[in-house]
Amino acid sequence: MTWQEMVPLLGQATWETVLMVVWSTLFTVLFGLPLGVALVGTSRDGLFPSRAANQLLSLIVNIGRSLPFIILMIAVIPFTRLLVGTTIGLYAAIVPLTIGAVPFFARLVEIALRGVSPDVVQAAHAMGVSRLSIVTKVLLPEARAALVAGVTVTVITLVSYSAMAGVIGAGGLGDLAIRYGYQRFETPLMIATCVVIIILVQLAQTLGDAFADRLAKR
Amino acid sequence: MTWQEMVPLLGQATWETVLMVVWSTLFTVLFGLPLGVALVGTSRDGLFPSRAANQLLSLIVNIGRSLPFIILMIAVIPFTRLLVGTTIGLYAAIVPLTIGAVPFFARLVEIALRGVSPDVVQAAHAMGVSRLSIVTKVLLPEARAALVAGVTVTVITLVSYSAMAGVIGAGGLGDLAIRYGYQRFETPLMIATCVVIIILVQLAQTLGDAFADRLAKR
Amino acid sequence: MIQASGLRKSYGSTVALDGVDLDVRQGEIFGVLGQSGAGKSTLLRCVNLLERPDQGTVTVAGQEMTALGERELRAARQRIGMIHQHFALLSSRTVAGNVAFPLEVMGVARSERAARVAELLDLVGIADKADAHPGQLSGGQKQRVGIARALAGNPSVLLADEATSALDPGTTASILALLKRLNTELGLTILLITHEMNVVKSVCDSVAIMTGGRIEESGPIRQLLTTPGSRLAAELFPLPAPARGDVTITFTGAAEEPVISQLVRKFDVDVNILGGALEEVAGGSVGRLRVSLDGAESATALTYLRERGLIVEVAA
Amino acid sequence: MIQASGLRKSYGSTVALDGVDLDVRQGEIFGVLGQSGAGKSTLLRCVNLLERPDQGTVTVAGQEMTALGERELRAARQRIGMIHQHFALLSSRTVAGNVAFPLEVMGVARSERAARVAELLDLVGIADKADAHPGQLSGGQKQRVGIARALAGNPSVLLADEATSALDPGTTASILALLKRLNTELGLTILLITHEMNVVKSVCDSVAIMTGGRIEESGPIRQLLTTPGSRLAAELFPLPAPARGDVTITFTGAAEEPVISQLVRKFDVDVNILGGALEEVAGGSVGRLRVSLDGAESATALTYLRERGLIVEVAA
Amino acid sequence: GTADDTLKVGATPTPHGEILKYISDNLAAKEGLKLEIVEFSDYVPLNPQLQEGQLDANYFQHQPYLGDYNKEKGAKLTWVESVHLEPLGLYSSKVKDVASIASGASVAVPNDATNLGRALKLLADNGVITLKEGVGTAATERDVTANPKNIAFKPLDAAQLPRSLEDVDAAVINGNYALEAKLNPATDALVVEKAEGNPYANGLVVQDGKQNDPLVQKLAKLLKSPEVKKYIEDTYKGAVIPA
Ligand SMILES: Nc1ncnc2c1ncn2[C@@H]1O[C@H](COP(=O)(O)OP(=O)(O)OP(=O)(O)O)[C@@H](O)[C@H]1O
Ligand SMILES: Nc1ncnc2c1ncn2[C@@H]1O[C@H](COP(=O)(O)OP(=O)(O)OP(=O)(O)O)[C@@H](O)[C@H]1O
Ligand SMILES: [Mg+2]
Ligand SMILES: [Mg+2]
Repeated sequence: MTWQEMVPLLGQATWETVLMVVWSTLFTVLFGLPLGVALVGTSRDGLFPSRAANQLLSLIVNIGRSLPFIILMIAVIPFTRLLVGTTIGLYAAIVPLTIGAVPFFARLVEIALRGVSPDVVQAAHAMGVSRLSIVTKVLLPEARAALVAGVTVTVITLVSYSAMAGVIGAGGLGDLAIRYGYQRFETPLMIATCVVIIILVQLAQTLGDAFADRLAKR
Repeated sequence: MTWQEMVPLLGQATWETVLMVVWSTLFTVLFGLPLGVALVGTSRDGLFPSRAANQLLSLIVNIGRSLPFIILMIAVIPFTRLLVGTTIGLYAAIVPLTIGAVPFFARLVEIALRGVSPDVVQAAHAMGVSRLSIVTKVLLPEARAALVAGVTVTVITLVSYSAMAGVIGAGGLGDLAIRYGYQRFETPLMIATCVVIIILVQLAQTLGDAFADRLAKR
Repeated sequence: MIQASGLRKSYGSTVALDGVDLDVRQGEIFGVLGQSGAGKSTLLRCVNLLERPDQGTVTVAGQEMTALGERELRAARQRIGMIHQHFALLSSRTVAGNVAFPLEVMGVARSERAARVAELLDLVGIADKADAHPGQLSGGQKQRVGIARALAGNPSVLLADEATSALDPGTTASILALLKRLNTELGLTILLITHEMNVVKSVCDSVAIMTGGRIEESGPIRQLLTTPGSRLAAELFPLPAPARGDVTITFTGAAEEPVISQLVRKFDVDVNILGGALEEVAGGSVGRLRVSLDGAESATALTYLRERGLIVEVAA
Repeated sequence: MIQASGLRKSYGSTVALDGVDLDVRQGEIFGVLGQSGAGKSTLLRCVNLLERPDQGTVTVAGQEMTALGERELRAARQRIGMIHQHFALLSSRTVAGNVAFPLEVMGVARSERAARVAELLDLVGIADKADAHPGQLSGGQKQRVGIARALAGNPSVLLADEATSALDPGTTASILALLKRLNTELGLTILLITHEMNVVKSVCDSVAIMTGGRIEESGPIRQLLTTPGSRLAAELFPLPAPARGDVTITFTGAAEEPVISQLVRKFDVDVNILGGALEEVAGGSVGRLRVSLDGAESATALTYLRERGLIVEVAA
Repeated sequence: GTADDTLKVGATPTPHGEILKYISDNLAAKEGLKLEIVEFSDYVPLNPQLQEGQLDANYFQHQPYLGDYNKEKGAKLTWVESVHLEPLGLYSSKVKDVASIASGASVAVPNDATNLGRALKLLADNGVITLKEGVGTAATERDVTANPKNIAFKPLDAAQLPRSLEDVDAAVINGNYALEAKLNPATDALVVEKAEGNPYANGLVVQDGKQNDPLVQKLAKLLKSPEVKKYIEDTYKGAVIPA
């Protein structure tokens, strides 16, 4: 394959990956944040302790985390159709990507929130702050540097997951690498694709780090 | 497929998954822990600050994290052959699984170590503790609850990754679910397999949580 | 204002509170003294139910805290300011943001908040650090942020856990003056833990000493001072160990005349002041002096002093 | 033992140290006083180079710390104990494990370590908490673990940042006695920051007062006490604001006789003690009394006192 | 379809996608046909997608697979036209002919549902093993009734097979993957599937009732056209053969 042939393929795939990752990151944060908060909140020393709820949430998260992504993708097809109206293509891929990444991000949120000093939470209790406000005004702001780091880690995970979205015809860089590089033995294109992936990811990491750094300065 | 046929398939696959996950978790921790320490250590306010080293490590980690796992698997084939003598089967799968999980775990180690209070590290400096001892005697022990949580998250990630090891003939539960359930539409076997996966994972989570809890009690 | 009765609290096998009764009256400044580990912080934290006592009840401003639902408890806590022993500042907020926090929670409007925060930071003397983050503050500066935050919501009760322990005497004095002013002008009731006798002497109306989870002695200061053998008196006015025959004179604020010089003038006795201190406490000149009396009429002199209302103890 | 010269340190636009010179002699206990934010902690942290000064040099035990390589710096730090303002205990270790930590680092054998740890915990009075984790301790208990840890390695220099601020007077006294004993028996040099005048009075040989990153006044205590107008004297022996004509008498430890009674006996004058304190400081009986003199021979009496070596100031 | 003259066809990339693209670029316009090609890197969703009407047609499977699918899922998908065969071949870098395969040898086979049964059948047809009567395409390792050479089967991802040649004694490889890996089915294979009477030809499939749709018929005609035949022969050099 010549460069002239590669460039449009790469361009197209890059755009697809960016679209998939940006959208699914957005939704992942939207749903994963509350889920992570709920995981911490329902734990034994949390704000809303409930053993039953905690174990249920943990089960759901683990199901999402451990099932092979391909199985997950198929399992959520009816749901995807309901939401997007189709089960193939880029936008249909956002649904399983989000569903796959939400439990992952939720665990990272959990780890981040556990890092918040219990002293500060207690001080908020002493002020008569409601439990919801403790979440929004204490836990999340105090953990924000770790949360941003978690988003970065998730973005990169989504780039990796998005490779598998080729299964439902969503395209993207990972799919390009698999179809050409792996299945067609087009090593130069595979390498080129991987380089683009790495550049994208480094970009995301640099942005994320810079942002987390700014927040971490106390 | 009847139950009589399913049970031996499931038993075999469970054993394969357990083998793969246990071995690759072991190696992942072995290599990921130092890598994570190096990531934190070389950062700006770390113990061995070095911008160049930090960026290099971060690049390596991100490459490992973002490349589609299948691509990673074939990219490391020569290396696998060198180590295991073959590139197919269960033991050959441990190499790419480990290589895929090490950067992931390293990031979790990084997040865990960043949670250690800088006061304590300073106190160790004041005692004239060497930087290596600060790592082994202060950072790692202080972060141990978060580290154990990180290992749990990694184990579960490895269960999910191991599904893809079917590509190189390693077997396992994920592969069973994909080959029978997904490719042959044998829904009952797929469901049974997923249930076994979830049970395994919940077991790992419960053990991990209990252990982390014991460590977190201060 | 604050009543506690029969409070018990254990952590595993450690009994932190072992049956504590407490009565802090409205508008009073009540000091809690006691050895490290005596249960002072635990007691304080039981008042606003940060720690739920195993047994016993706590009533604040007529509300039985131990019986409140979550909602009312929150409302009650908003009227109780607390200064934490380890500051517990939000590291994600600036100094000003920390002080504004309780106001935000109470729904105070933004502009009003800013004005109140500026005023408070000024009162505790860290207006110049308004935009700094807690990590950039010295120990005493952090403590002052904690004080400002506790006062922000105009509480009617203030719980202070070693609120001035990280402050130098000058800053301590100005903070105490502030607390005293809020106490007299606005009737703020204060329950404070302290190890500093100066703090007790300069602001407290009443005081309790805790030992091993129990209150050993408590009451209005001047009353405790006049109680012979009181541990509080010994704590407040420490004296060197007496030699045999040394005399300890406790001034309770009653005798304003020059007693010592009258003693020397009236009797054949030499008075040598060995140590001690006299101070303004709770409105009267109070203190203890250790003296040695030398001369023929020593015994008569002592009787004279006792007649003047002073407490005189002779070391055996 | 510790020399610092020309130390400067800024954090952004905040100048924490603004040219500090310090000379702590071998075997001395040196106190640093000063307002919150004056730069005391920063100074202390510059001594063992936890904070590298922007300018200036620090020498400890003849070694220029600022010039050492990492290896030597570590070795030097092992001979310097430090008590941190915020304790900085390892939450993953028990109390005993925390105290054992510096010993482990120095390579002390396990059995020896256990014995030493037990001894230290006993000395600071928390032997019963040996197996507790820091999160289960009260503030003062944490501080005592920090003290035990700082002393574990038998350091030759001790840096103490408000080491007794969270301790009650009784515990403080026993810790100070411990430090004093180590000082006299083993020649331990101690640089300590404190806000408590009692601490200065009971253990310090020399003292410095910091303001705004500079040392305002420093020297041996007894010398500072005899310096009229000394801020230190005023800090150590605070007196009520004088009325016109009130007399302040400073005892420097020279006059051991019963001066006040001799005054009354010798002159036609009534002495009323308004306030003040007399204590054993740095070995002599020292203090300040505020008195009012009444009578015909007041002026003569003052001259008499001055002749006896006392410092007499009359408020105008 | 989205517009009146457009067919949405799902396909796996090689050679199906490439053949469709050749038609779309060179032949379709003349027939008044527009193709929207949706490539799937994994073939499994293609039938469900067709069944749900997300696709107008698909082109990736052979008739036995279609039969199994219709049976498993109770679906009504219909075969329109056979297009090409990707003959499986047995390759080895260790031995020169089937007979030399040693006892206890390892043989890599595709691990996916369609190809595993075919690979086993290839081995059975060449006398290496015996399969249970009438298992058809669904045969797995468990259906092997006689294995005189005691061969160890290594099921791998189809695309992985050429890469495994160094690690096994022989591998059954799909024609297209062999070609991509620079193996020539005509010269390098020990044995190859025969084209005649082979049920495994890949072809065009639509929902039942759509087989007579004019657009579908147009596509079917183009797939069987001499131009396409020539394209296949020139491009795939024996790894893919017109059916
Ligand atoms: N990391 C930092 N970043 C910015 N400013 C700092 C930092 N550390 C200290 N400062 C500032 O430097 C000044 C001196 O601080 P230092 O901690 O030495 O005071 P201190 O005398 O110990 O006070 P305290 O008695 O309150 O503990 C303070 O104004 C403080 O705000
Ligand atoms: N979370 C806990 N777990 C176990 N024991 C605890 C806990 N909190 C406090 N204690 C124990 O309870 C006792 C009382 O603690 P408390 O903090 O009330 O003491 P305190 O009087 O405030 O002491 P200090 O003056 O040192 O702050 C101590 O012996 C302490 O070790
Ligand atoms: Mg306390
Ligand atoms: Mg300080």
